Amino acid sequence: MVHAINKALHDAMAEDASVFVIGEDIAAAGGSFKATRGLLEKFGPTRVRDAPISEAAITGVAVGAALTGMRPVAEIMFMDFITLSMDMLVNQAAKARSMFGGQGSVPMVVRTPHGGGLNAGPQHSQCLEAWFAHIPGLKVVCPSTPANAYGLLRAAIADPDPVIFVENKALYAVKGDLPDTPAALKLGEANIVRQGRDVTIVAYGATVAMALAAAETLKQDGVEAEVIDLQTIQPWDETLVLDSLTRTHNIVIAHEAVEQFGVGAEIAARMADVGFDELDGPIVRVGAPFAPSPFAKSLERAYRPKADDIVAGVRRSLA
Amino acid sequence: MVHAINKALHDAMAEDASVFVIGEDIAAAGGSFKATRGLLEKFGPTRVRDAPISEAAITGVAVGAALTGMRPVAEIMFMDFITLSMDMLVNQAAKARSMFGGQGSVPMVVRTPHGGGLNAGPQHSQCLEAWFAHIPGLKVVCPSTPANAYGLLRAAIADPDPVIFVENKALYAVKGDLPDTPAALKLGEANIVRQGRDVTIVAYGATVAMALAAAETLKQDGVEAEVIDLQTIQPWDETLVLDSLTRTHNIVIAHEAVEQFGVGAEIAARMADVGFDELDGPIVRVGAPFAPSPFAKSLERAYRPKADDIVAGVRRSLA
Amino acid sequence: MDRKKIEELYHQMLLIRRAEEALQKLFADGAVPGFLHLSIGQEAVPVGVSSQLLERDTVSSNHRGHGHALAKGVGLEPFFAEILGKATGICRGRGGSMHVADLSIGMLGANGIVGAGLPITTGSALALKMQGEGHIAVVYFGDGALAEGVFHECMNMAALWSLPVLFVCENNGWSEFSPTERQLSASLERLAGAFGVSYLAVDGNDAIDVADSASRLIKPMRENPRPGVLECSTTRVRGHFEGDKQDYRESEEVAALGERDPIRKCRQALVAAGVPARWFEEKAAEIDAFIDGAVRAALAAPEPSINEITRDVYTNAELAP
Amino acid sequence: MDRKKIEELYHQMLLIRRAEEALQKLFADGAVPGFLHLSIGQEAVPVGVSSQLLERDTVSSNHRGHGHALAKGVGLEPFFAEILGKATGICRGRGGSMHVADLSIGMLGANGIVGAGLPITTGSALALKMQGEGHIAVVYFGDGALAEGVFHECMNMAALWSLPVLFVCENNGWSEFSPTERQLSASLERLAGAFGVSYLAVDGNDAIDVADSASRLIKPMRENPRPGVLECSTTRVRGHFEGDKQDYRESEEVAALGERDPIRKCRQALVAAGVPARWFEEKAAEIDAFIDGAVRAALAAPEPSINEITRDVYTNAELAP
Ligand SMILES: Cc1ncc(C[n+]2csc(CCOP(=O)(O)OP(=O)(O)O)c2C)c(N)n1
Ligand SMILES: Cc1ncc(C[n+]2csc(CCOP(=O)(O)OP(=O)(O)O)c2C)c(N)n1
Ligand SMILES: [Mg+2]
Ligand SMILES: [Mg+2]
Repeated sequence: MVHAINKALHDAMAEDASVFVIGEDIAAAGGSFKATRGLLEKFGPTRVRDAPISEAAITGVAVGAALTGMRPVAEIMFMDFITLSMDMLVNQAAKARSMFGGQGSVPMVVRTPHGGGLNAGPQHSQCLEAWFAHIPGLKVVCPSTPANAYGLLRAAIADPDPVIFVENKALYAVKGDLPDTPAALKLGEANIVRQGRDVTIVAYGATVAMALAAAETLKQDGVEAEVIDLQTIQPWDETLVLDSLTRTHNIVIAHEAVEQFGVGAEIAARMADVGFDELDGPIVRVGAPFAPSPFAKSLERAYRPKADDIVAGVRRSLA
Repeated sequence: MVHAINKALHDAMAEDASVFVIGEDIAAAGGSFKATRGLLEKFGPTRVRDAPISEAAITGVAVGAALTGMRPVAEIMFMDFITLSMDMLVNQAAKARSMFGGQGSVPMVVRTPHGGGLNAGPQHSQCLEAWFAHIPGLKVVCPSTPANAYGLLRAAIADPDPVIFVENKALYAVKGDLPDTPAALKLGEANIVRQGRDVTIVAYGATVAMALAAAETLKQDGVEAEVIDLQTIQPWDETLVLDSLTRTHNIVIAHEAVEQFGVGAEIAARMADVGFDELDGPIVRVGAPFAPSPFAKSLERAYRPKADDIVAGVRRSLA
Repeated sequence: MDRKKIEELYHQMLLIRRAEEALQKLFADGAVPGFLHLSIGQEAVPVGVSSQLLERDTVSSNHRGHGHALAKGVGLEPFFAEILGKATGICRGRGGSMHVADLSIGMLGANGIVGAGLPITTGSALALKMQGEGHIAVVYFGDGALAEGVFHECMNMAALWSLPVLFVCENNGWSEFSPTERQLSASLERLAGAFGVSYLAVDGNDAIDVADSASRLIKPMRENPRPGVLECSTTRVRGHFEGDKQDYRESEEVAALGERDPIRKCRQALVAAGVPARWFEEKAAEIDAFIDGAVRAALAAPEPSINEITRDVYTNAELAP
Repeated sequence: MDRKKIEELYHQMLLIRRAEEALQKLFADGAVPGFLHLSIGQEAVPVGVSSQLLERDTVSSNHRGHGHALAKGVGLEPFFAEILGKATGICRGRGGSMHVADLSIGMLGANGIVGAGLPITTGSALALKMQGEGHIAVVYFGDGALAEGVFHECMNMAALWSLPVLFVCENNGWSEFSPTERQLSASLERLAGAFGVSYLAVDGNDAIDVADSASRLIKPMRENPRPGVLECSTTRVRGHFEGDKQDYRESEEVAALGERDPIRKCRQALVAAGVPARWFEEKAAEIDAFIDGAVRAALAAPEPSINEITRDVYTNAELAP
């Protein structure tokens, strides 16, 4: 997937001179995950900026530049470090447009990787997207494939509002051709990646592939699962999810983040309200247990949600 | 309620010499909301410390002091400013015990006021408690009356783990006698403040009184609402809420925070799972709309949830 | 500095002073919602600095930002209307005193978060440098903000990248109810020196000095972008916010503030330059009438409609939940 | 410094060096999960500083913390077991290399967040000062951490409140793949000076110098609490983490690193003091055997049970969801 993100950055910068990238070791080194590789050579140090280890200022610089006619794309090396950027994102970027009475917009993107799989431990594996979805004014996006990573990142950069673009580390290595002229997608639209009549599985990022694998397993007991790739977490595509529920009457939501107070809670809550009459079984969520992401191989493997957990969740919902 | 918080601080400091308070203008000035009034005179500048405007360091100092045998109680003047403390709370305080294999604990409290009512605008009114409830290792508490403010703060200070103690600004002025020897409460326990058979209303902080007012209105159309004061948001008392639902079969959740991805989402999601078979109607949430807290009187008044919104929510759930 | 320029400084300061005195009265009458932080006694700083700014230069401000906004050119009526929470406010009544902004003239906003203007301005300066038209970005902040980590991060970035940022510290000796010496153990001069950023200290109550020093820092920045620090020692005459009785301040200190009144100082310079008493009377009358009209219009304006609450959360409204 | 003391410095440095060389090999063999940041070439700093510490003094560390932990006295077997992710690890395998901690000896943890050790140590120093037994708190951080805002906030607080914090900067000239000059426009000496904090610079590859300078700063701190800064210029021999090919570094630079090897330097001092070759051979053999045993035990230990995952989230387990 990282090649798609890299291409989206190349294409966006080539098309629009107001786009620039800023972050730690993103220029000369091409980024910790190589998402920004080649940008320095192509666009030079003015538009591809290695920053000091100052996450608050990096994010604030993006806010100020966005208010001054640019389209910054900042990288926060690990989502765990975005804890240092919260004022700038939540009190400044998110609110500027509304708080200033619609005078302007803050067209900026913060790209940041979340999730485990590297045994990087409790401070390098967190999935914190639910925080940003709670904040009016921020948009939150999480791709699941090279193709939608490209299309969503292009849309995020073109979007007039601040977007938190969350990239699952375990997906960076996923290969996949891109069409020669890949299209930008629309923010706010989810995608049915598998059709099914018996249960709706809502997922995003790394759990989309798990949900598809789970659907194949379930097929063997005659359960046809519909799998929805949320793509945009805020604003999320409630219409599509509700429409699917009205056909399947059961729903399971899966994400890598901690289950409690995670993104799945909002989707479940909405379906238990506007979708209540459609529900034939309990709404089941699949997520990480209530604990920090542990380091040891055995522990991290058990900690991260798996296709089997989704299968079990579906069975419980249908039971 | 502020008198109860002040008394809890006085009593905790008198009882335990390892308790100290730190924050901005909390000593000489007694705090922006006077919660720390009189502590400097009684306990001196070593234990009652006016800090520079450095929220990250204030919080980090509390973490380090807690790891070194003290029980710091830090004040973050407005919850909006806790955006500057997130690394210390989320990556350090929350994780230290688990990440170090249970070697020690981080007995600290961060007191911070949330909510509107002062026309303080978008950066001085936010309710961000849902963020902390999503983070394993943190406890989150929000009192609704002078009596439980005292008992919960004493429990938070005595607790071995980091506690985010959220005080609703609009409640500070609420009067109410305290018993001469008020008792500490147990964290993690909710409280049924009104019994009823027809619907469960879960609230915390400022919405508890609104829920009680709503219950009186509903009584007139013969609807008997049971009102639960959550008191502790993380870990929350799922057992009590579920038990109430099994008697009322309908549930409405109300908080001042933005509805989307708020605390109510988790409660709704759990009830739509473990409580599914008990539900006779949609789970309705009442919260602030998806927008920053606006400044103008007319706007803030309309923005904040009211008893009537809870009444309407209950009617919709029972319809 | 020639007399016309000084007259303009006087005019601007008096306008800000009278506007804040009007707000003070409106607050006492209960017409101003929320917190009100007045900059009475500090007018020379924004007026002196703004006299050196171009329309496309940007400024960001803090909680005590009325002077910064008016000096940059925010209209008086939308200014009052905003602070009164009216539909005709510059921010449609959604922001209030702590969020007055006018993006059309590069006023990037007052701010409720101490220190938050620093990175915003640093980013604005980066954008202006990339746009290459010789514009600069100014951030006004108080002595209290010097304790925030972003100050350090931004000084470093601005110096490292030679960004055209003017850091204007309004040092009034107080952070809320605490004197600076209980808040900060460093001097701004030595901090600026540590980053190799040029620094000037000035009597922040002398608009002419402020203007001269600002121009000494700004002129070279336009040719050859780089940061500068201007530390203005000034006087907070009122409480931290309206309603603060200032019982924590020595009465002598408060009494002595009048001595340092920037407007009086400027008037003395004008008198010395031969400006007749009549000019001052006419100026005062003109400004009072101007403010009167603006206040009256703002008071008469309607409160915002509640349908406005969820407006502008996103630019593309169709995406709002 | 007397010969016995120097022998002890040598012993500690060699122990850390061999332990990290063992980790380097284990990593190459795929036995180490996650990121591994080695401090080879930097051993003199923690060894010199720790030679001046008492058990109840506290230290906090960063991502490159193996030396800091071992020098403070973390046991070798629980150390290896942690980094290998085993049940017998000092943190039961939940933290790994970036989170080695031993609260029982005041080792408050390595840290995955650059700069995070600074406020934790400042708070630890506040606690130690309140406890009044003359203990101090040490924080080890790299030159890259100087750009984080918390550095500024903590220098200010430590100076303002006269806290017994020793700020030990391991300046190895690199932050990941970027040289310091592209990261920082200030000198630590001038920053310390701005806060009036005493500062000493030392050759961070000379354990004797480090020990002497540390003691010059620490001794007075115990009597009369106040902060100090010790800047140690040192050498990162390996990549930022294992697997980093360092293609961004001049081969000359890398080649020259051997010249500055702190262990060689210390050995020369001992030889000059008349320590015979045999002593070095015995020492090496002793340490190799010690490490061998610890590594073998750690490798043989079981992985943690998955029932451990939700353990210790709260101290009072009955509250866990
Ligand atoms: C991050 C943050 N912390 C604390 C506050 C509360 N607060 C508002 S103004 C102020 C004092 C600011 O002092 P200074 O920067 O000197 O400005 P002055 O009020 O003196 O003009 C404080 C602590 C805030 N608004 N934001
Ligand atoms: C807050 C934060 N930002 C970025 C990183 C990623 N990171 C880890 S180490 C490092 C470089 C640190 O350099 P320095 O402090 O000089 O330590 P050194 O590696 O040279 O020992 C960076 C940027 C991090 N771990 N935490
Ligand atoms: Mg001040
Ligand atoms: Mg370094």
